[in-house]
Amino acid sequence: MKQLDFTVRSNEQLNDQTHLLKVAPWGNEQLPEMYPGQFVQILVENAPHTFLRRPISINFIVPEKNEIWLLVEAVGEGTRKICELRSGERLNLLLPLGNSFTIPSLPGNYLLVGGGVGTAPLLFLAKKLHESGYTADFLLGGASEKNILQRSDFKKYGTLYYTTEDGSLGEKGYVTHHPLLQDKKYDFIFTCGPKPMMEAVARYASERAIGCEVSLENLMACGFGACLCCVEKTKRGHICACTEGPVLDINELTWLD
Amino acid sequence: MKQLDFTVRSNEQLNDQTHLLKVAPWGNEQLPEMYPGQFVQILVENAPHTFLRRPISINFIVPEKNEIWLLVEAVGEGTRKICELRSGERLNLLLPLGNSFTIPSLPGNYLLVGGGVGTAPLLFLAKKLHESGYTADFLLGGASEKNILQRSDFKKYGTLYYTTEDGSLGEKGYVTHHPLLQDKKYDFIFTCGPKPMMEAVARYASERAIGCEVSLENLMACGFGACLCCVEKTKRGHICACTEGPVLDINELTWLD
Amino acid sequence: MKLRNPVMTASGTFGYGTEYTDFMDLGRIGGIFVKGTTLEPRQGNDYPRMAETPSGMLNAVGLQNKGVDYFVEQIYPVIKDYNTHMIVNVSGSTVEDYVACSEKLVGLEKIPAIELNISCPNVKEGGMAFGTSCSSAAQVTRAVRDVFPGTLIVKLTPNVTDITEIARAVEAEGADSVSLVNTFLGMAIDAESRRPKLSTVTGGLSGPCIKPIALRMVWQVYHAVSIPVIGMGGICNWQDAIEFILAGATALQVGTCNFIDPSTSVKIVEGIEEYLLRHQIDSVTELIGALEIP
Amino acid sequence: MKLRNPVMTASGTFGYGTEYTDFMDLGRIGGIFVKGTTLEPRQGNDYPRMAETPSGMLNAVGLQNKGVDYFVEQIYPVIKDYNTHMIVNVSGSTVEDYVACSEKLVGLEKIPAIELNISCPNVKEGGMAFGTSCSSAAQVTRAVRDVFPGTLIVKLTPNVTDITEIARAVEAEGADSVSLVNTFLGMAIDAESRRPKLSTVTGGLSGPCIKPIALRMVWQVYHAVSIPVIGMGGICNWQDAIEFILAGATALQVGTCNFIDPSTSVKIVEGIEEYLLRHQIDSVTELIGALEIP
Ligand SMILES: Cc1cc2nc3c(=O)[nH]c(=O)nc-3n(C[C@H](O)[C@H](O)[C@H](O)COP(=O)(O)OP(=O)(O)OC[C@H]3O[C@@H](n4cnc5c(N)ncnc54)[C@H](O)[C@@H]3O)c2cc1C
Ligand SMILES: Cc1cc2nc3c(=O)[nH]c(=O)nc-3n(C[C@H](O)[C@H](O)[C@H](O)COP(=O)(O)OP(=O)(O)OC[C@H]3O[C@@H](n4cnc5c(N)ncnc54)[C@H](O)[C@@H]3O)c2cc1C
Ligand SMILES: Cc1cc2nc3c(=O)[nH]c(=O)nc-3n(C[C@H](O)[C@H](O)[C@H](O)COP(=O)(O)O)c2cc1C
Ligand SMILES: Cc1cc2nc3c(=O)[nH]c(=O)nc-3n(C[C@H](O)[C@H](O)[C@H](O)COP(=O)(O)O)c2cc1C
Ligand code: FES
Ligand code: FES
Repeated sequence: MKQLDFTVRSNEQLNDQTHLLKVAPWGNEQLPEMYPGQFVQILVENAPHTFLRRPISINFIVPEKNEIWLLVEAVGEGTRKICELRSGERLNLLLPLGNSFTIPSLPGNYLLVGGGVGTAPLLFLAKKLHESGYTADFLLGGASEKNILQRSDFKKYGTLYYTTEDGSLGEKGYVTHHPLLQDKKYDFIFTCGPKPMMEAVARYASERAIGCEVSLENLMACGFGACLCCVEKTKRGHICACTEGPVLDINELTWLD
Repeated sequence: MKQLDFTVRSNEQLNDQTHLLKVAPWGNEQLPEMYPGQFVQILVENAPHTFLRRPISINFIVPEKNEIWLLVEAVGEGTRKICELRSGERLNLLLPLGNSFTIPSLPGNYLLVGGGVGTAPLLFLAKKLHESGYTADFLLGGASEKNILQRSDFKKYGTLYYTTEDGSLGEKGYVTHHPLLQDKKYDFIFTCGPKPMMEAVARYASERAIGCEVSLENLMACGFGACLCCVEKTKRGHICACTEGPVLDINELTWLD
Repeated sequence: MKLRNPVMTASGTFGYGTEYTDFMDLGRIGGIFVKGTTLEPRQGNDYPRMAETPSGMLNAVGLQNKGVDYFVEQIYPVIKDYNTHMIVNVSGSTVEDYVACSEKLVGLEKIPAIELNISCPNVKEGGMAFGTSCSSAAQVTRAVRDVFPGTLIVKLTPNVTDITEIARAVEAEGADSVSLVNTFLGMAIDAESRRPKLSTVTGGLSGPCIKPIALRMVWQVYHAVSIPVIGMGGICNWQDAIEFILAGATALQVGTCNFIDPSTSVKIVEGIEEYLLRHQIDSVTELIGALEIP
Repeated sequence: MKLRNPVMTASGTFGYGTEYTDFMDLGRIGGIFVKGTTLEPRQGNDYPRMAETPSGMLNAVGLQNKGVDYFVEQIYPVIKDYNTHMIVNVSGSTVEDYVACSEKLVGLEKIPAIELNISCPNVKEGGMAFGTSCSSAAQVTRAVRDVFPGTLIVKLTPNVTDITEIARAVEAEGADSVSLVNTFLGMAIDAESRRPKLSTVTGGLSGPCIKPIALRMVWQVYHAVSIPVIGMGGICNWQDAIEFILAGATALQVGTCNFIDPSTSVKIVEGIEEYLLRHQIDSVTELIGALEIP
């Protein structure tokens, strides 16, 4: 873990609410080693109502450019201020935080299910799986076509499937209604998105005894294990979503009990 | 008094710390009538440590352009944020607030003494005196040449004299050491600037029985008479610097007691 | 006393209403709690009386006012025609002060209520001291109750271990309502000059910084008494207002935030109206104390 | 107990120090108050445990910890080599709990002091209740004093009418120092869902929002007792630290602000050093209680 200043290299608006920020260390320090599922804590400046840092997943890494991507949806003041950052501006991060998705040790049928901006950590995961020589399917869901982000990036690493609530892209409905889930047998599922979606995916996986990891978005104060505010109730008691998570195996969770 | 949104037409940096903002009503509403010595209360946005509005004098009015000038020195977060405003940005003002300098009813020898950014309300006063057909002298003091602001503007309305602490412009020393004060007999003095300067000017005026008005910069919470925080102890008790001031006749003050 | 709506303005932050007429329509709000009024005129404390703090401010005004006689003779005639409820905030140093001051307000047709300020932290001789013990709070309430027939609101201080105790004590002595909270006793220092920022060293803390504590106290008092609770402490927008109502406030007072946006109270009235529409709630009274605890 | 410098970190905000080693050099600060430790392991409260508030936060952690035995066996061996003072914050629900827990810490060479937390607002069975009455505060202090020979610091709650009273009571029973303040009991509501933001409804308020009140209490307690006062409540930078020292704090604890900048405490150490140089003051002890009241 480090506390480092970054410079915004670019800030691209992907839809009404969501921006992709590409950032690199301000002083060109070497980026620490990072794994998919990990996140950063952003210090939000000029935001009178944002007292604490804001956790944002590591969306992607470009090691050659010493660059991190952050995919941020503006839902409140903190994320709005992050989305308003301009190229050349500075931001202070703690990183990398949390555990990471488990990269399988054998080839198999892997599925990544993301909803809305919950696809953020999955792009980095997709790349790592690809680098490990695995092929994966990506099932991305959202309210509408414009909410399914970074499709061309995902395409490089596997096959894409979509659902949208309004039917504007792919199947109409929720991700768990996609025929893919009936047609194909997966060995492991990774998921991140709104809690109801992750619950549905977890239930699907659990019923079929498919291994599954979810990425939690519990409220956090510190992000590095000091405050004990972000706890998730698991079968082995309260664990910190920021250090022992955000990625958890669904067998640890009590969601389905 | 009104609460109005304004748009920043221009923001010119005059020295390291001081900016001149020219602002006009956002919706092109007609500016209310305003008098020299009055001030505005600025809502400072994006400033986590600036809870209250910030009082700033009306530096100048250009009625033809429906425009107000604000001369702002960045001394803390609030004024720094104001100085960082860009053309086209919005700011919310309460205005006009406070009483005003007394425009004399007869011609005479008038002197305006300003220190640092305390010259702000004097430019508007200079113009009004000039419009009333009076000539005035302006004695402007500052740490160094770069702190003596808006000289070409003042020049239009009277004769300028300077003092600087480092001698880089005009006489070296404080305003009250300027030979002008020994050489010429004034009928009335208007002054605004750091409190020690105003006290020295008040003492000078009082000793010579010259009428004198000072403009106070008491700490304010509301700026329009509601909180009673900005009081000045006067010979007739506590008065509100924001409604019964900021301009006070030195005979009311207890400074020299 | 029936209110047009639950949004009122807090004593000491809204002058006599007059200061706000340029910025808003007083007829849009439920009522105005006018400045702290005492039997005798008071010069208040020395300057400086104010310090900005994180999300709030300290004040040490010290009940500057021209006394109740001046109020009755000079101010009442002006404000009595305002199209909203005018409530006088009464302060004092002795029980006799409170009683004498309240008596002078009896019979002023347009003053339907008074608010007994037993919680001002800024005057040495009393104020807050009354509000920090059940017995003195009860005593002053009873004494005023005996002379004031109108609606009697008692304003509580948050600077106590158990505010419900005080609330119950004043309820028992005939208070028609309690309002809370007054300011928290606080302090600010200038590190460079090594001096206090207030002439009085300590002062009263108000603004959004105190909201979480004020909200908790309103919730506790709501569950402890059966008279209506008037909530305040850092209310700046309709969300804050709804939160206080859910916690148990029948009505609200907007204080410090009036300084930042003088039309805050009217914006809150509008925000509550929209909230009710959006949630299809007929009356705001349905929300009082309606916090859902899962 | 002699400190390298007056800057320490507050219990429950700094884990066991381990969490911060990546961000700062623990050897630069005066000491670390480790997590609230209880006799038995505690799961703490349900999620959600946190709500952001204006310039602060509410927490309802509820003393989650693995118990004092686990501390002694598993954690102590790791942290005993840290190059700073490690102080254990002891909590409990009964006097016997406090005593039994404290006894287990006797003789741990690298634990020079314990801090009795009689002020946690987040556990039903006790904690804060001890800190809100002089007699129970005195009783638990005495009982622990009898078994713990090291430095005994008692941590006071601000949720009281008169904190000096409690401070004097624990001083009389042998406390070597008092630390203040713990969190203020507060509450947050989500207006849209009409639910409390914390699983426990109420929680503890901390951060810069409480600084003015905490500073006032430190100043009052400094004038009421003769043992050293450890000040805290919203300290985020060296200015805040100097203010607490001027108000009477011999040492400080940095809490919530560690979350925002994990190196806050070291930056404060450096800021104080520069302040002393700039003002040509030999030792920070000259500033303790040195507030100049004009
Ligand atoms: C490990 C982790 C990784 C995350 N990764 C991303 C990411 O890559 N991209 C992204 O856009 N967002 C991500 N989030 C969510 C993001 O942190 C929140 O949206 C953000 O903190 C909201 O801050 P705000 O000031 O904009 O909104 P606020 O004004 O604080 O809140 C706005 C609304 O969002 C809700 N909210 C706030 N924080 C959270 C949260 N943590 N989870 C769920 N709801 C919340 C609030 O209750 C409120 O209703 C992540 C969260 C976690 C814990
Ligand atoms: C009626 C009036 C008219 C003013 N006109 C102007 C003007 O035209 N141009 C201009 O640049 N400034 C003017 N000021 C001063 C200006 O309001 C303050 O400099 C400003 O409020 C400081 O805010 P800040 O957030 O930048 O600084 P802060 O961080 O709040 O304070 C920085 C430092 O400035 C001191 N300070 C803050 N407010 C005042 C004040 N009102 N008087 C003296 N010291 C203060 C603080 O004690 C602190 O030491 C005026 C003040 C008043 C009352
Ligand atoms: C400048 C100022 C003056 C005040 N004067 C009084 C007063 O005279 N009487 C009183 O009962 N309360 C007084 N108060 C307290 C407020 O009425 C209110 O209880 C408190 O500020 C909390 O609400 P807020 O956080 O919305 O401001 C004053 C508050 C401020 C800020
Ligand atoms: C998340 C959190 C957990 C805390 N846990 C404890 C604790 O276990 N024991 C204790 O005495 N104080 C605890 N506190 C209180 C702090 O030690 C400190 O007294 C308080 O937060 C005020 O300081 P601050 O405003 O600098 O945070 C906790 C505070 C927070 C924010
Ligand atoms: S957010 Fe602080 S421990 Fe996880
Ligand atoms: S600043 Fe509020 S009365 Fe003058």
